[in-house]
Amino acid sequence: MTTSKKTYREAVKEALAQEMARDETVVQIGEDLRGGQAGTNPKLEEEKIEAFGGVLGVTKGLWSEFGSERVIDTPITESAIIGMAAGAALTGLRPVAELMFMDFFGVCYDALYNQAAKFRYMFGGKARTPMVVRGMIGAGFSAAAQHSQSPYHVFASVPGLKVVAPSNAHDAKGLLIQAIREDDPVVFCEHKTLYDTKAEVPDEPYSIPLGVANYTRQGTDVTVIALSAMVGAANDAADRLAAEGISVEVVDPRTVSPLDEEGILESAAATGRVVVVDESAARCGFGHDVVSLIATRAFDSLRAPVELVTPPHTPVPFSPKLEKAWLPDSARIEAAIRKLVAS
Amino acid sequence: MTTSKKTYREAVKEALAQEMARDETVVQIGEDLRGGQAGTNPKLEEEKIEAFGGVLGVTKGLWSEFGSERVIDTPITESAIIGMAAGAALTGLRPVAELMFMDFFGVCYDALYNQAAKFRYMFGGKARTPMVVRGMIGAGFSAAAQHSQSPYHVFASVPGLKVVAPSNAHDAKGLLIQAIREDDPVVFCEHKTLYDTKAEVPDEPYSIPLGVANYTRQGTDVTVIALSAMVGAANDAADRLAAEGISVEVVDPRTVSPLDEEGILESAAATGRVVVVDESAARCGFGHDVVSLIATRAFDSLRAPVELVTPPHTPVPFSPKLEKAWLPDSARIEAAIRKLVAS
Amino acid sequence: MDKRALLGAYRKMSRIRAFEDRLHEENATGDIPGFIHLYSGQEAIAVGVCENLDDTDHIGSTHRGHGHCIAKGCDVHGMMAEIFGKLDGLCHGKGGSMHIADLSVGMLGANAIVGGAPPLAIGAALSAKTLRNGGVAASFTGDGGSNQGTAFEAMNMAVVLQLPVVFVVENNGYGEATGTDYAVGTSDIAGRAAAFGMPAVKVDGTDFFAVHEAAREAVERARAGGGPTTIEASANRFYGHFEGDAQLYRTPEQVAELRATQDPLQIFRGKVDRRKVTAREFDEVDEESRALVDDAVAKARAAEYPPIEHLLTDVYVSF
Amino acid sequence: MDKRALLGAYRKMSRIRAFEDRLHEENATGDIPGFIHLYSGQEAIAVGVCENLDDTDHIGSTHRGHGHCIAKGCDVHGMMAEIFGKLDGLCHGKGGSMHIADLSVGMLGANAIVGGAPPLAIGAALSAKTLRNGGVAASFTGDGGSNQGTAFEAMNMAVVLQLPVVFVVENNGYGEATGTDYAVGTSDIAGRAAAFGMPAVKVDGTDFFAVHEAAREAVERARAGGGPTTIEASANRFYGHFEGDAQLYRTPEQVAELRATQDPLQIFRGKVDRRKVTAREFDEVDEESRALVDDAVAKARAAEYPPIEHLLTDVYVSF
Ligand SMILES: Cc1ncc(C[n+]2csc(CCOP(=O)(O)OP(=O)(O)O)c2C)c(N)n1
Ligand SMILES: Cc1ncc(C[n+]2csc(CCOP(=O)(O)OP(=O)(O)O)c2C)c(N)n1
Ligand SMILES: [Mg+2]
Ligand SMILES: [Mg+2]
Repeated sequence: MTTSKKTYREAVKEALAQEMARDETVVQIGEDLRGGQAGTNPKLEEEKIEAFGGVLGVTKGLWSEFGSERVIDTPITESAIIGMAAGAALTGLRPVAELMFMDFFGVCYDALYNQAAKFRYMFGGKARTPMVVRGMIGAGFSAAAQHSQSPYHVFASVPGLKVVAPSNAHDAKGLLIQAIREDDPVVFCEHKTLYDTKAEVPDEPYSIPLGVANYTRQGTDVTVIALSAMVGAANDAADRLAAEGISVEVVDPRTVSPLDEEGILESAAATGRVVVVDESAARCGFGHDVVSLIATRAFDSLRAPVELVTPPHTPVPFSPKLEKAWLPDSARIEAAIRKLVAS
Repeated sequence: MTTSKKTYREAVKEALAQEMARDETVVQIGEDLRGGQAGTNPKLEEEKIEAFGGVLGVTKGLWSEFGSERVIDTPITESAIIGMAAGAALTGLRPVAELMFMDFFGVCYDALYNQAAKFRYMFGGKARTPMVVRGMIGAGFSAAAQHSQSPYHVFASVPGLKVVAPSNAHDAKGLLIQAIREDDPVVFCEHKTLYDTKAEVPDEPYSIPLGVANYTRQGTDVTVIALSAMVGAANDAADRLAAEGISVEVVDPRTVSPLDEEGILESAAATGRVVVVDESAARCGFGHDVVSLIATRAFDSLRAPVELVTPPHTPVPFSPKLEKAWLPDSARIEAAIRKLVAS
Repeated sequence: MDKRALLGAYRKMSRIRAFEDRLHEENATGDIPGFIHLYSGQEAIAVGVCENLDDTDHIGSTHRGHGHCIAKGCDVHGMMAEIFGKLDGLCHGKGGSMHIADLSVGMLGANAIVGGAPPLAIGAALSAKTLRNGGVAASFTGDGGSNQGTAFEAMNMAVVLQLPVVFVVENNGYGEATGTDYAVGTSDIAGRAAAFGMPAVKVDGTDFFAVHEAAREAVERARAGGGPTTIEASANRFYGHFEGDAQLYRTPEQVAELRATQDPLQIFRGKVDRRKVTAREFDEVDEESRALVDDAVAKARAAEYPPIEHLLTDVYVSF
Repeated sequence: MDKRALLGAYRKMSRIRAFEDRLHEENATGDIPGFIHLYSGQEAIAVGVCENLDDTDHIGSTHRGHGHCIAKGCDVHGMMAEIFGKLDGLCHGKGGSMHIADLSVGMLGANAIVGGAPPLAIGAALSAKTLRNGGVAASFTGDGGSNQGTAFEAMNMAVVLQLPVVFVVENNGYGEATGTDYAVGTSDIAGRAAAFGMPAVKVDGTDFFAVHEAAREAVERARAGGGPTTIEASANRFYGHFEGDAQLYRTPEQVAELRATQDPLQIFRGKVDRRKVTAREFDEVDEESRALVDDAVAKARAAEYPPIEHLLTDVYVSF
């Protein structure tokens, strides 16, 4: 299998393109996935150029390859986008709907959480709703309070939804391919600050199963559980501490739901000292879920209380310095590790 | 101060009526709060009778007392209801918006979580958004998957929102009066199975501060943290165990946000054995938040891992027996307490 | 329409009526869990639309879904068992009245969220268009639901993508206890839909033939690639909003009058030439319907509740 | 309009233009955090509407909010400092371009959620109606935002409650990179609004006087208890959707042509009798505007960032 260096953005696009090529029922639905329709530049149509290709260029190239029937630009109308995807998934398509910024779930959440997520159960197992909702999460872009959130904890609390949040280009491709192949609705969270990060990524299609954590680094003193952009921050902290002989294990659950409970518990039990880092929320977030898991199921192995590192209980501020202070970073993770090691 | 036996329903209504009488800027907004407009029965208007007075009769009497300008019936249009309430709260009113079933937040969540909750912060402290969103939560009515949820964990994860979930008529009145007087947006969760429960409730207006837990029962062996309808279940279990000499403390946080962390930690530290009971979610719920709080901040006092009792990770099933099995009950709480005592 | 078709349509209407009238009685026994919203009085709408559809076509429905289910071909026994919360139910007891679904006949589920169906229906229409299988989708919404943002968004999307979908708005005069003339700012639901850029018509929803013809045109246009249509069909609900509604917003005399003059089944009978279908033949259909429902109730009552283990199944296809 | 009023209106348009043109340059330096959406080309709409409003009236805005802010009287220095993320900003650096607000002048905030404003604006209108203070609210939305369910719901609610509100839809031909004629199923936004049961007009949004007159009528009607109005105003944005947009959906020649022929400031000048306001007087206003913006940029650049402690303040009034 050949591989090449690809950005996270390219990895996502490649996953979409390869699944579309493989399966005719995969369609893309969203705003400006192509862009330029009813625009005044005739060349776009003639020369098959996407005017946008997604607001940050992630889907650029899909329309020119697969055409308007499979790359469906919509009005700005998220309730209809997600609801339409849900209805289409019930009836033979395998839609991938783009929400652009996950923060927008507030205008269309019913279609996801009360409809798509619940069909199978409410209908006694007689329905399948194979759909993916893709969107950006995360702070770090000065995009302010309504464009910087990471609400995967909200989605993960919904029975019927699966939730994925890859931390690197390699996982992004493999997990997205798997997400599209799932027969359940999946929310796929792309961290906007990761789009330009690169990794060695196989060129061929491959899939990574949901619910399998990745030990991004093995260690013996402290376990750090971190997701999405926090994985990089955790590894940075671990790098620095390694020089001092502190051995840190960094576990990336990769999927919020299903959660690889055993994978997490194993590492927690082995080190007995755990830092949980999470960008989602200071209250009722994914971090609390993981702390709770460990505290209820690995209690006897714990040598110190779990350290939970989250943003404060505030909206994401705009001003860069405040935003930087808001976001958990490798310094805070390092401090938490040091505290545990000292305890 | 005179008191009388009132149902939870009556307590809620009394709080609404007394605050409307006290403060002219308090208005009610929702669907069929009155009912009967443009209906064909002329008597209603003439004789000032509400056709509905809320779908379960909670607001009956308000329109006849305060008129159409302050008890505002709307179309079925929750995005406009919550958004309108938010805009009105910014500009001089103190609206109470009814969402009927909290499950409906999916069609209007943006107005609550991206708008109302964030104004003050995004605007640098220059705005106030004094509004209450009232609605029913909870399973137990065979209302099935879309009318039985308790999504207070979702609201509590949002900085800027306050979240209240009273467990009895007395608290319902005092907390609702306080919620209306708050200058921040408050989500007020009324458990539908509690409406007909009664308590001794003062007739005069009174308020209960948000963020103060209620020790509904003092005990020394085990602490149970329970909210809303779970408080009754916890006390039932405690009653049974008391006969065996097991002394259970039942702490009702009453408000999910702010959370009385000290009140919870104090009891947890005192008993060292804690059961957390929560109806919200099996993943990333309020229960996990409380377990995480205790595990990170009262770790050294714990004599055994915290027991977390939640529904399973499934939608709420319709069929009564399944629903009963879904809902945490006093038997499961009792079992969790026994397990802790035995440990 | 030939005799078979006439009797076929009448049979569905008759079954809906028998089903709902019987549920009204059964509900009074206290044995039916949860909320029940009855469709009696609106039968001509569901049947008038669905007689133009086949199993590869899809419909999205509402909280008041029994009529749509029967019209689309759901099994009456399975429906009744579902409403009683039994294992034999179409959803094995997990859904109940507000979530009855049968994808095998194209019924995408009753829906307890007002305005839930239109986005789902355009999704089914998108499938049909993309898979080029000639399918059509219909979305049922009430007058009250017609004010939801989801309904408006679905309409605009359907026009933009020229989806094969029919938006059926059942105007029964009320959303819960609130009159349409209050809640719909323009009282002209069809006119509002037309302004979204699609053909929209108003029909008398008590008249099967009027609905059937309007739906025929709309479905044909959709199948031919002509895009969406809205049909505003007016009829009355004979019962309260839900079982237990005291209906203070209208008088008992008014309801009696509606039952006497606006009954879609009587109107159907009145429009069919006696030489084509006799009163007796109609009566036989009604008797059959009642017998069918009797049997369904008896079996539903006797049936088992789902075993507790089912609580945990069917959340995911795989997890 | 007398000379003072004319110059007052022109001054606002001129300030918006100077502000946005300058931001375009400043953004290129890389010193402005986050996303910036410029309003140049649409000045006559914000100003034409807001010249009919005073501080007790409210407006809701969009992601493209700078023009609305200036038109409603927000302090230009405070805006600029906000956009640079500084402590002196109108929101003390916590909001940024997409959240500039100043409730003291009735500006309810730019809004990063498309379709966010209409529900908020009807809320302000409800306050005015309930408190009987004679206030009016205006909601600004784009052509793209006009397809959101929130916008439709707000319209229906405003009609039902006869709220004093004006829905201003700024049709600039695009929502991001997608043309209005694609995204709005009917290409007639005003017609769609009219079908909700309110007066709705189309105006040339490059012509201040046309907008001003339409808004005057709408605001008067609203103040007099006559309920809502929709104004669809068409104009062009001279820059990309956001700074950084390559604008592939139109050609540079087309943009140049728009700037040459559809400039609201030039059109304003052209419509004013030279004997009332001279070219020189207009030029002076433009110079003043540039000087004001120069000063605002200099001060904003020199200003402090908010101290880290501010991270935790202003989440709640009390907690
Ligand atoms: C989003 C949402 N809001 C409110 C409700 C409560 N509700 C259930 S049915 C109903 C009335 C619906 O009226 P209409 O659409 O006219 O349908 P009808 O009941 O007349 O068939 C309401 C308000 C709901 N189920 N979902
Ligand atoms: C709910 C939501 N969906 C999508 C977006 C992304 N977005 C920001 S501006 C915009 C285009 C808006 O177009 P229009 O309403 O015409 O306003 P214009 O940009 O032309 O001023 C989009 C899609 C958003 N911010 N919010
Ligand atoms: Mg109705
Ligand atoms: Mg636009």
